[in-house]
Amino acid sequence: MTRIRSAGLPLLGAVTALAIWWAGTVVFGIRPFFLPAPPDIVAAFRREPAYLLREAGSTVAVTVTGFGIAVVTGLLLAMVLTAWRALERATLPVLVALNSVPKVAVAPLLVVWLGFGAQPKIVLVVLICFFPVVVATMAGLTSTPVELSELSRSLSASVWQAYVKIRLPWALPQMFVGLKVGISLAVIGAVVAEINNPTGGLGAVIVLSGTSFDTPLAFAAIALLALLSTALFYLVAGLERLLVPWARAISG
Amino acid sequence: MTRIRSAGLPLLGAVTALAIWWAGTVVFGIRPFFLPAPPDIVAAFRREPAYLLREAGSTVAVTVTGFGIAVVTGLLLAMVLTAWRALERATLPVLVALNSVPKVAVAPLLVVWLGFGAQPKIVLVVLICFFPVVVATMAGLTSTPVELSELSRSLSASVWQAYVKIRLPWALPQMFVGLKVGISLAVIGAVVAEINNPTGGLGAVIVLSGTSFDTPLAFAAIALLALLSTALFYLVAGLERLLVPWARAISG
Amino acid sequence: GDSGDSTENGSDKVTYLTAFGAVGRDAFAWVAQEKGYFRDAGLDVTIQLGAATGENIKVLSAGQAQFANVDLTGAWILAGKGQAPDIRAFAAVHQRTLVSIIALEGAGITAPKNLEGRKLGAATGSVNQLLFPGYAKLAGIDESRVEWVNAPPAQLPALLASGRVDALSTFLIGARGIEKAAGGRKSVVLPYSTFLPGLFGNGLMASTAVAQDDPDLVRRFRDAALKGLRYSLDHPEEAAQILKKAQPTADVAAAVGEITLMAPAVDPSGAIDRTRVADALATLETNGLIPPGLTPESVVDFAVAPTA
Amino acid sequence: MIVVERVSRTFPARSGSVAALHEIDLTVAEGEFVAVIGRSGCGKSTLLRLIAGLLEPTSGTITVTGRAVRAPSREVALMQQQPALLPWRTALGNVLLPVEMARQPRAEGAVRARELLDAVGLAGFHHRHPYELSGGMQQRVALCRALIQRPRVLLMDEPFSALDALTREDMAAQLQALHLARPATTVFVTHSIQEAVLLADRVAVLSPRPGRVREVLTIDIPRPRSLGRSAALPAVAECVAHLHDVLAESGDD
Amino acid sequence: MIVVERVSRTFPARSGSVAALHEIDLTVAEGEFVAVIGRSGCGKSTLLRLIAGLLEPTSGTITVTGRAVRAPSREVALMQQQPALLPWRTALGNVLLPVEMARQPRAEGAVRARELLDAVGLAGFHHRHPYELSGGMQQRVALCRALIQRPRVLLMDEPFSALDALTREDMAAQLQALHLARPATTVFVTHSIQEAVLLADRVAVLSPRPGRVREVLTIDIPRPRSLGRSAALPAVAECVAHLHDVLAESGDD
Ligand SMILES: Nc1ncnc2c1ncn2[C@@H]1O[C@H](COP(=O)(O)OP(=O)(O)OP(=O)(O)O)[C@@H](O)[C@H]1O
Ligand SMILES: Nc1ncnc2c1ncn2[C@@H]1O[C@H](COP(=O)(O)OP(=O)(O)OP(=O)(O)O)[C@@H](O)[C@H]1O
Ligand SMILES: [Mg+2]
Ligand SMILES: [Mg+2]
Repeated sequence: MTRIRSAGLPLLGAVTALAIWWAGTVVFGIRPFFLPAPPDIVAAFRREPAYLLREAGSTVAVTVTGFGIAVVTGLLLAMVLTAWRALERATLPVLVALNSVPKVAVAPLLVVWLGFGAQPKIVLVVLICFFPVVVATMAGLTSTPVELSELSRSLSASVWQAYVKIRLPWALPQMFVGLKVGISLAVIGAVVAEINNPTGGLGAVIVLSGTSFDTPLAFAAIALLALLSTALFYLVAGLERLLVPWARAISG
Repeated sequence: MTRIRSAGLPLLGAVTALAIWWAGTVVFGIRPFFLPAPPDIVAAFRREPAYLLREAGSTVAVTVTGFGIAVVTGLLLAMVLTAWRALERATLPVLVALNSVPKVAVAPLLVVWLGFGAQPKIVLVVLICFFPVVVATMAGLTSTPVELSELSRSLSASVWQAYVKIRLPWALPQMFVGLKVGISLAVIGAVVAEINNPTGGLGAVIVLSGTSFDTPLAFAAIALLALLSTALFYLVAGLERLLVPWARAISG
Repeated sequence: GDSGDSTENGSDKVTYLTAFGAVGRDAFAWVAQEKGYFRDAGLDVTIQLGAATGENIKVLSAGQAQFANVDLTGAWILAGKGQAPDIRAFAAVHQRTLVSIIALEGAGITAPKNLEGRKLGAATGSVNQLLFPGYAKLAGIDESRVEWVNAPPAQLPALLASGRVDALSTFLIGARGIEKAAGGRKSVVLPYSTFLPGLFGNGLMASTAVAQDDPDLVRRFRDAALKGLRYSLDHPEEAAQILKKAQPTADVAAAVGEITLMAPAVDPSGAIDRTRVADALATLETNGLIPPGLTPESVVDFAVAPTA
Repeated sequence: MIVVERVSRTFPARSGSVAALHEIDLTVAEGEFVAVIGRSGCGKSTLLRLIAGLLEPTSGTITVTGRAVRAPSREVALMQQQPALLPWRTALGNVLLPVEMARQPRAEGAVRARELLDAVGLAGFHHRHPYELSGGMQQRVALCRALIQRPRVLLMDEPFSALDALTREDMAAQLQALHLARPATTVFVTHSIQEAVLLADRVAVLSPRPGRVREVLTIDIPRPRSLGRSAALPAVAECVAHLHDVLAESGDD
Repeated sequence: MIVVERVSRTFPARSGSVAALHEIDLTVAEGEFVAVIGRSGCGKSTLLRLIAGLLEPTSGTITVTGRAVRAPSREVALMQQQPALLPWRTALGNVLLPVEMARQPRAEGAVRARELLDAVGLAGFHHRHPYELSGGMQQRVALCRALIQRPRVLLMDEPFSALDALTREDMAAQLQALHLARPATTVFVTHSIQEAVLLADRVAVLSPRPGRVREVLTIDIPRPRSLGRSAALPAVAECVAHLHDVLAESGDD
């Protein structure tokens, strides 16, 4: 019963969303050129399955690499910034300011500097999902309850020990907020990079099929992207369940 | 002394960042067309101060309106989803999937549907910053410590009371992670919308001065954007200090 | 609304989309606005900045704008795919396509043949790339030896200037701006029209609904806009200033450059001749860009086109 | 009235499930004061949470004031083992929480809340937040919160554990006075045998793992029992000694 | 050896600052066992946190084993008033935390941790997480964590407050045995006067708001004091009665 529900409910949600969309295109008589109906998209996918899957694979590679780099560097930066508050006061505003520079404006510079390979795309992914990871991890690292940080201090823990054994595990549930937001942004970042520099990936499919007015193909790519993003999100959520079971146990 | 440091450190950080940038443009002999040095940008700003400030104002208006809508609806959705877990299981995947649809692909559709006014821009801002608010608020709402949720249940609190008096206040520190990430994304969303539909705002300045090869003007707009985004971020952070002083008191 | 709403003083409210942002080639619309040509024609025009061909056509088709300046060649290739069948041109701005190869002097590109083995940048999915095989065949280039690089339009000059690509395929009127971007280096321009003389450049378009419901509105708009176009050609400097006033980001020198460079390709009467349209469609057809069967009537509304 | 019938409760866990309570029977009459004692970990808190409707029994039934317990009820007040104060509310605000939850007038509630806080020795601390209070002070705030609604049924889980000997006597005396004035059906978990004997009508002794009711001792000492003096009575000493023995027998893990 | 000299501590706060301790003097000799009693909120926990180096005195100086206290030291173990267990570690893992922090071999530590957990009656619970333990069990885990390092200085803040009477006696006996075998300089905050008298060499009484040392009573009862039997000794009764009186005088807020 619970098994059925756990698979059934998300399916129900997806089917409902598709139904609303389909009904919308029919009721309002929207042309596939503007917004294709689900069958148009399925048809487009069946026209080019191998191509779409190959490009999806390349998007995943860029996304995951960039996300991985962002998580590691973001985690380290958050640790450094929370360990030295003076440094935080000096650098966080700059970080916030840099983060707000539109990635679309940065993308051309990246291509000029790094060329047309995967590098500028990965850099863009890192830039886009770095910030939520840092903000969430910092919030988590500064939320250690007084009694635990007193425990840590009373045991004369080194800064590193305090982080690894107490502050970081405690921060994990909050950090995962950043990771979940970050993974979604990472996918978006990869697509933005691919739209800008369409040498491959689903972003390239979207922009190229868009300019050739093959809207159903563009939407097939978008649908794949949505699937992919959802899968990555739930992968992260699954990792959370695995790593912080205690968090669910002490909250209710 | 503390007063001086509290203003001095961020200033120091900003000045250092500017110095690195400037030195970079000089040492590597980068032309203003690719990456203007700070003086070029100041010159560009002094060429068109009134215009830039007016467009900044319009970006702020779009950002703040969209962010406000996203916060309110995101908060409500997070409350509904955490109150009925079955609903969460059914709708969260759809939400994740929708969130991953690249906003750059959605922006033209929004113009087609909603025209050239502020509406499509606000909608884009809402779409882009809605997700982090929802994810962070949900995480906060589900982190109520067991003893507090038992307290709430033992007092026969209604669902609404439990949320308003216990779960929501407890969630505030985590919610603010979503708000801080969200406000940064909101600015980006406004700019993406303006780049797509350059009827006004700093995004329009960036894209239009790009087409007339006036990179310093584009960077003046980007600099204003960075300032604006930082100001909004610290406004949110200030609100956090104001609303949840207790969170700092119980952590250390 | 389909054919524009009337304001209190009796003029018709319409929305017009430029071809691409706010640069010299589109200055005439602001000139018509500034000089009162629209007002005199009983029109209250809102000028919106357009994006790529496809986006402009979508906006027209959705009724969010009544008129647009669009690349006719691109639009007709789309028409050949059966997309947006409800859009018609009603005046030509550029009598021949301005698409060109632009390289920087000293890069060793002085003739089409030099492009072999080089990297060529163009706007993502642009018509320029679709036309290139035809151009290459006539110019004697081995098309397979040219490597294309897709990029957003605004990014192209930077790619050329930084040497990431060897040449661009873009509108020749952008040459001045590209030279500015390249730090003053002179450019080499190889127009497609040397080998593909029959194709049109930009033209004014409207949806069939507007053209049928209110042909008079279309004519009034057409004449006012063309009057602005003529004035721009006669007074490039003033036109550029008017543009700058309306859009502070505009660059006066580059705008003057565009207007003077496009002048030879412009007939201020906006003439769009049936036989020339048929020719253009035939060129597209022989190059495999459109399937056979597209008639001039299906892409141009001659009822509201200039009669010159 | 509380009736606990053949109630068992097992906690499932990956590393083997724990049988916290096994076939417990306990009846508390209307207005009666029953103390529960037992070794640490024998299931006292679990029993209270079952009666409060916070946990469901694995088997058996519980009725409170005639109704089977399915969910918590407004008539029952529970004072948890941890203070469980809301960190964003002052002491006064925390005490007022039940008043707000019951949508009763705040003003009246505030008068009573102030009286209660003063009575437990927190006169100067109404407007302090929990993190500014010592452990014992926090516990007293939680006590006030449990008492403010004058509940028909009062469940208290080691309410005085964080208090020093004297404050403890003080609080016990006040609790007794309140109970005599307006008897609530009370289950009082404590670690102090003396306290149990001096406050309760009956004392239930739980034996550990799984928790069972080992014995229920009726305390026949006249009230009011002034804690200072009565403590010396031979009857008290006898009860204490007896309970001590029962507890000692009742199993060392 | 611990020397506290004219130490005051004030907590600043928006709603008026609180003077927790005022010019406290206290000396604990090497290997001595001093119990501290006082009314709830009189500053006992604050005193321990000052000695542990977690708080800085507003004025006055503290030296521990000859060095002025600036920061916590590895020689000093503090058992806090709350269990403060890491929710992601099992009981055993929590007890091992100080071993890991001191980078000592885990295997040896684990042997001792298991012995300690068994000794406090948590034999079957080594691999349970804190949320699977009762309040008293959590406190015993915290006790083991404080003892595992065999510290030269041991500070304990109401270590038995969540334990029932019998377990409490048990723990006290074990603590005494440990102390006799290897005397650590100990400050032991408790709420039970009896416990203080039975465990301590000297008992310090704090008076509240601001906390001052009211009296330090030397307990001259021979060790080992078996808690069951000695409790009945007239000398014990006398000390308890005296301390009770001092405490009672020492101020009702
Ligand atoms: N959530 C839980 N998961 C697993 N086991 C639990 C849980 N809660 C309680 N237990 C187990 O149930 C038993 C009884 O716990 P309970 O808290 O009722 O004891 P208690 O009598 O209140 O002890 P104390 O006097 O120490 O507070 C213990 O062995 C404990 O380990
Ligand atoms: N962080 C703080 N901010 C403000 N006041 C505080 C703080 N910590 C303690 N106090 C105050 O200092 C006084 C002493 O507190 P302390 O915790 O030392 O008492 P205690 O003797 O341990 O009490 P208990 O027996 O209840 O644990 C109290 O009045 C308390 O309100
Ligand atoms: Mg308990
Ligand atoms: Mg204390």
